[in-house]
Amino acid sequence: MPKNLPACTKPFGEGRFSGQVSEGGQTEDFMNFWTYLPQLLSSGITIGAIYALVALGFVTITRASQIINFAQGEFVMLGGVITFFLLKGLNLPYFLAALIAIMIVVMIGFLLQVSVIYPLRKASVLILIMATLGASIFLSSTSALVFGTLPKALPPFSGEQPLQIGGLTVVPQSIWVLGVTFLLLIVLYLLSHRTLLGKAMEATSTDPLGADLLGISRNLMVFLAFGVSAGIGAFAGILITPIFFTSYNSGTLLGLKGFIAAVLGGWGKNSGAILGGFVLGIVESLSVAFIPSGYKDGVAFAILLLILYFRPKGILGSPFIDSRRW
Amino acid sequence: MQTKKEFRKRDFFYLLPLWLLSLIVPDADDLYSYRSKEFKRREFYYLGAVLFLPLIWSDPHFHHLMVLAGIYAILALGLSLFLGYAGQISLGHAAFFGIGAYTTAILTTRYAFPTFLAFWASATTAATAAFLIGKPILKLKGYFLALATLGFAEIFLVIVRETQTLTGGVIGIFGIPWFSIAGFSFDTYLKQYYLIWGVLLGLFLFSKNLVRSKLGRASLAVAASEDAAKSVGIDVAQIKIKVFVMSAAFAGFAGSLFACIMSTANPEAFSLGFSTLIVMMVILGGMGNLYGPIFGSILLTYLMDILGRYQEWSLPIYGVILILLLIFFPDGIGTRVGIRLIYLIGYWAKKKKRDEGKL
Amino acid sequence: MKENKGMVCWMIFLILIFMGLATSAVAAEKMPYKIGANFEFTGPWAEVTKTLKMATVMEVERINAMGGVDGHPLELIFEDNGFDLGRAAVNMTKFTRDKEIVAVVGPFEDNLQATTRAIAEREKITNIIICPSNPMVRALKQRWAFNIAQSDIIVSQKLVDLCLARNYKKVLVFPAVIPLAQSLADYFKRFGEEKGMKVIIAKETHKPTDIDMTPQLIKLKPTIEQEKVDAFYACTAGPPGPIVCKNMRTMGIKTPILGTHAFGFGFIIALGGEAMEGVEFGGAKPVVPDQLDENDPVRPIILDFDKRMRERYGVGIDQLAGYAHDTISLIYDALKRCQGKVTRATFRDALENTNSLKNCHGIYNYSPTDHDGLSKKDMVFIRIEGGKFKRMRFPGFE
Amino acid sequence: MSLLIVDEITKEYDGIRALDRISLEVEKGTIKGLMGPNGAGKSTLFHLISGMEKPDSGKIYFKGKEITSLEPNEISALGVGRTFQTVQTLGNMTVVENIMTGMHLRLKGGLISSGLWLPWIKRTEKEALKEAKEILDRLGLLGRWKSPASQLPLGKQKLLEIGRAFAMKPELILLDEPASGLTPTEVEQLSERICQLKKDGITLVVVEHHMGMVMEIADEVVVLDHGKLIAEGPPDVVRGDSKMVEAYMKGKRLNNYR
Repeated sequence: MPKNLPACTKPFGEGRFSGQVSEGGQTEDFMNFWTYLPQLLSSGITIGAIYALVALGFVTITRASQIINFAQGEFVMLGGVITFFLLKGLNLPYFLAALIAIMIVVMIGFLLQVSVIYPLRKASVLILIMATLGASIFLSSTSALVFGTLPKALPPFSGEQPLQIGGLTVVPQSIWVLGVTFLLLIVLYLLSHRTLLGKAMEATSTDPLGADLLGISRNLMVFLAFGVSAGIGAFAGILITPIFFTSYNSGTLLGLKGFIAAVLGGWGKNSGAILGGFVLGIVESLSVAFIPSGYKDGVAFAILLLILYFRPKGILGSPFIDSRRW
Repeated sequence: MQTKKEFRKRDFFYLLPLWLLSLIVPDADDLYSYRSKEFKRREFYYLGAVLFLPLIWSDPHFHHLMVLAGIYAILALGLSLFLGYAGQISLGHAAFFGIGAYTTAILTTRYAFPTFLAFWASATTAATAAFLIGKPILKLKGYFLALATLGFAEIFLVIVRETQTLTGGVIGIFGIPWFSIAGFSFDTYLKQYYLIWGVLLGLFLFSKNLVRSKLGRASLAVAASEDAAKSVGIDVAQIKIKVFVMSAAFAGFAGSLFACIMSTANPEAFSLGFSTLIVMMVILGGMGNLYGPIFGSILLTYLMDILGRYQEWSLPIYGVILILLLIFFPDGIGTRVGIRLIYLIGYWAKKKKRDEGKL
Repeated sequence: MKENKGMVCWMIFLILIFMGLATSAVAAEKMPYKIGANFEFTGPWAEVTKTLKMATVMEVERINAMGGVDGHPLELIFEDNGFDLGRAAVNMTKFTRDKEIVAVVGPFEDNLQATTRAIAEREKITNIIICPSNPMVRALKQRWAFNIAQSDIIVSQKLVDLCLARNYKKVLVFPAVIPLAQSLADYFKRFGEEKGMKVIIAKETHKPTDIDMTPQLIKLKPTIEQEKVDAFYACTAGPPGPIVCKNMRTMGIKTPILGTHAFGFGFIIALGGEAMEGVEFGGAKPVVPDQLDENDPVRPIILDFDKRMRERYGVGIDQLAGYAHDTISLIYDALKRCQGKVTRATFRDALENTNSLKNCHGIYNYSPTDHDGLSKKDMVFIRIEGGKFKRMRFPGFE
Repeated sequence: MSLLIVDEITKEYDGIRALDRISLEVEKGTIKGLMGPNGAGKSTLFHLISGMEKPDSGKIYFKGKEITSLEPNEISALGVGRTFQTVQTLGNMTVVENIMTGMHLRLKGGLISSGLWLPWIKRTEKEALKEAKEILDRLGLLGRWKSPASQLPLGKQKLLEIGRAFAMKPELILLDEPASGLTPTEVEQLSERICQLKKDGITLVVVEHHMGMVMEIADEVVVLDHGKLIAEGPPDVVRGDSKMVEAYMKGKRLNNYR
């Protein structure tokens, strides 16, 4: 035997898998799975709303410039963490704290665009991916330095007591989440379809050259898009932090899930992003009923691979799918 | 006194990669020059350095770092075939690395395979996995390909964490024996150094031959323009698969060596961050030439080691450096640094002129 | 002649002064004993290592202020390993290369410890592990690696005692997918069934990154109801703990919750809010510094350390700060017992011969065969009440 | 039996008929000029022949074999080379490597064998290099055989593309606007090369706006307009055709606007 560790004599999997007890086996779970369906649905919908918001952030940027910003999840994280800091650290009122936090995160989004995306606007896809990943590393670790690495929990907007609606128990915050999400969606819809700005953004994405000829400054559009998506991200962060704790490293996974949602719904479409978000959230939480919950994170990515293989356009179809980068 | 000397030595020792860089900076058209078999003088310098440096400089820390850098370099070399030559994107190579590591770990600790056999087995397993996953996802391009490979890596991690009975779950597998060939076990850093860099040299020559052969030209053509490639009868899908499987096999080799030298395999070591690091190595070294990944990996391994001093700050600094390097050397330090610097200096000079003009 | 004599007197006087200065100067520049710290300053364990760093730095400065180890100051060298296997190993060799470093503390996380322990064994340098590695690695009985905190075995036994005291007959374990939680669950099952309890380890698991446990709990709820389990063991560490409690209370499950010793931190209560009320676990003494009984030998040490922490950093001590304090004082003690000739080997032997050393966490005893310092006596039963940690006593158990 | 037969082929892009039941035949060893204003469907026809797109109806035969549903690389494997409207030299390679890429199908060597650089690989590569240099010599590019292809001027890049297609030893080469954006002298050289290719017994189909050139080199000319075939025959016959002149002049005007 070399001077290294001697080979492990202990059999593997000793413990929780060998010592498996059959109580609460799959069959029973399955039988009373239907009784808990509403509960699962409600938690799925709550998470789905968040995924939808994150996905919206991705889509907003993509519509203005065909870039995927892998630092999107960090905006969510920053939204929650900064609000917590303002609320607990500086004792500002809730509303004000949230407002200031959103503004700060929007500023960060602008900074990101100016400092990273603009210099690399002509770079290849790979470089952009790596640059945004680097940005996300920087943002998350910096927030760990500034605000500490402990997970943060904001007080809910109204009331701690879970409501009893029929069989299922719902935290009031999740109702808040749904309501505000839909409000935000309406605003965004108006922004992108009713205002000149939104139309201009769309124009830059679909036909950059034409947009230039029309005198629309592409860089300005991308700049604004980053601000908007950062704002959406921060908003999502503030919404979820009361229910699920936000810690400095919770951004990455949320970002990926949101991205998957956007692809699932139809890449580059607001409606697609929302649909994808809810579908992903619900499927994820329902899937736990059928497979061991350890595989929960795998589910999202499995869905991703399937959708990419069988229907890259997503559920609602995508305007960009035939473009050069995809 | 003692401490002072230590200090000076250490600093010189961190300057080493820069010195190597100054040695390697190739002339601009070196990137494109007809890929011939003749070695240039520079290349013999490298070989000499690789052979004799550890002997001149018998410092365990240096050896250990170079061993690590060598392992990463094998992985990055394979990835650069896929990234730089075939022009595709993969954020999932950590998974193939992990597959290699786990194959070796399981075979050696549970079935008492000789490590040498496990070494080949790992490459085979990784290549097979690459073939199976590559068939469906390689029809994607750009962002979606990146995302799909990333998803594959995540799924791999989940599976590893969950199949306790085989992989030991999050606890992982311990006590993997040293790499040994016919009873000769590589149990010191020096021996490991020569093992790793020997393997690297072999694989390097292999890929050097490959890129100047039919297949290499075909993959370059795929990277340049798929239509043109098709128009001369190149089967694009097949070329992509071949290169992907190839790079996965490299990753398998690297993973096997990693498992043997770290004596353990656990899921945390094969996360997204690791994939990012490897891709950064390829990019920084410079895509589309084979020295790039090697120097990139040496550079980043040293960078990581230096950053260790800065405790909490190491990660933010890493992020900033990463972004700055991408902005200023988007096509690699190794390949274009000379041109880049000249350009910058020229720019500054012009700026100066302009200011004078204004005055 | 006179002036000559005077000259001689002056000369002698000056020489004496010079010698005095020289000696004092020599005393000042004795070689420091260096201690390498190989921590995860970045990555998921950053908060933990922050506490460790604060406490260790404070302790080392105190010892140096007291004149160090017979004149030799202690010096800490921190290296970040970024929760990366390769970097942890390289840091280890970096430390071994520096001849003045007598011991390396950390890394903190289980997955990195196997490698560093192997290196320590090879390079003959003491590696002090703050949180003990999982049993598979500890089973190797490595001579150069020492564990500070209670091993999973002791913690599980303590929890089993708690169950017996509370007379819980049936316990459902909900393990996290982290090495610590897994070995804890295994041992809890083993000892619990020795004591005639019924321990059910759930198939459902959760990751440290999970933000919502409702689905898992929904699948567990029928088991809880049908089996009528007496207690629910949230076998986890970090944020998932409060999340589990919150979700359970939200779903209206009233079963009493048992926690691991990793529940003994302020932020757990801060996160969980009133959902944490009534959670019980077996923790270490620094969790309840003010509730130790008067004759407890470690009470003064804890209170003093707590005071100093509050003065310096404005935060009270927790278990990790305690471990850091104990690490430094163990090293200090061992170095003192080396009587001047400190090499890595002598230091290792001195550390192995530590016996009945009073510290924050209790009384440490090492021996060449046993590198686990603490014992079950050094733990207490703790209950969360009114957002505070309350110590519980059970006659017969403690 | 003619080399290439396009039979009643139709292609629609959401409602607009790019090609409307076009059929034409290309005899072996001739040069077919394909003319017409923009949007006449010339390039579409090329895409269909080279398999980049699939027709809605109709069939294409090459050497009597139906190639309608084949993949592009399979079609070129049968011996159909082509160049592109927007020149697509492989910029990340040297000039000589571009030519050698053209020989891809004729060289042997698998992944492992070429990695280990086994003797036969060595031999084939050496021969390939020699042959590639000969081709470059004929194109007059031998002087810069080692320089990156992306650094050549446009005219030379077009020549290089033709050389790459020629290196396949195809029987049919489709030239898509070879003369666009070239100086008159370059156009002269180009038409010389093309005539040389014809002498080598290679059949060519040339899409061109540059009327003079087509009239000079082509044996037969086909004129398309809005997806319809409006004139066919030897150049001098077609030159007189009124429909063609009218359509083509319109096309030219349209050109000026673009």
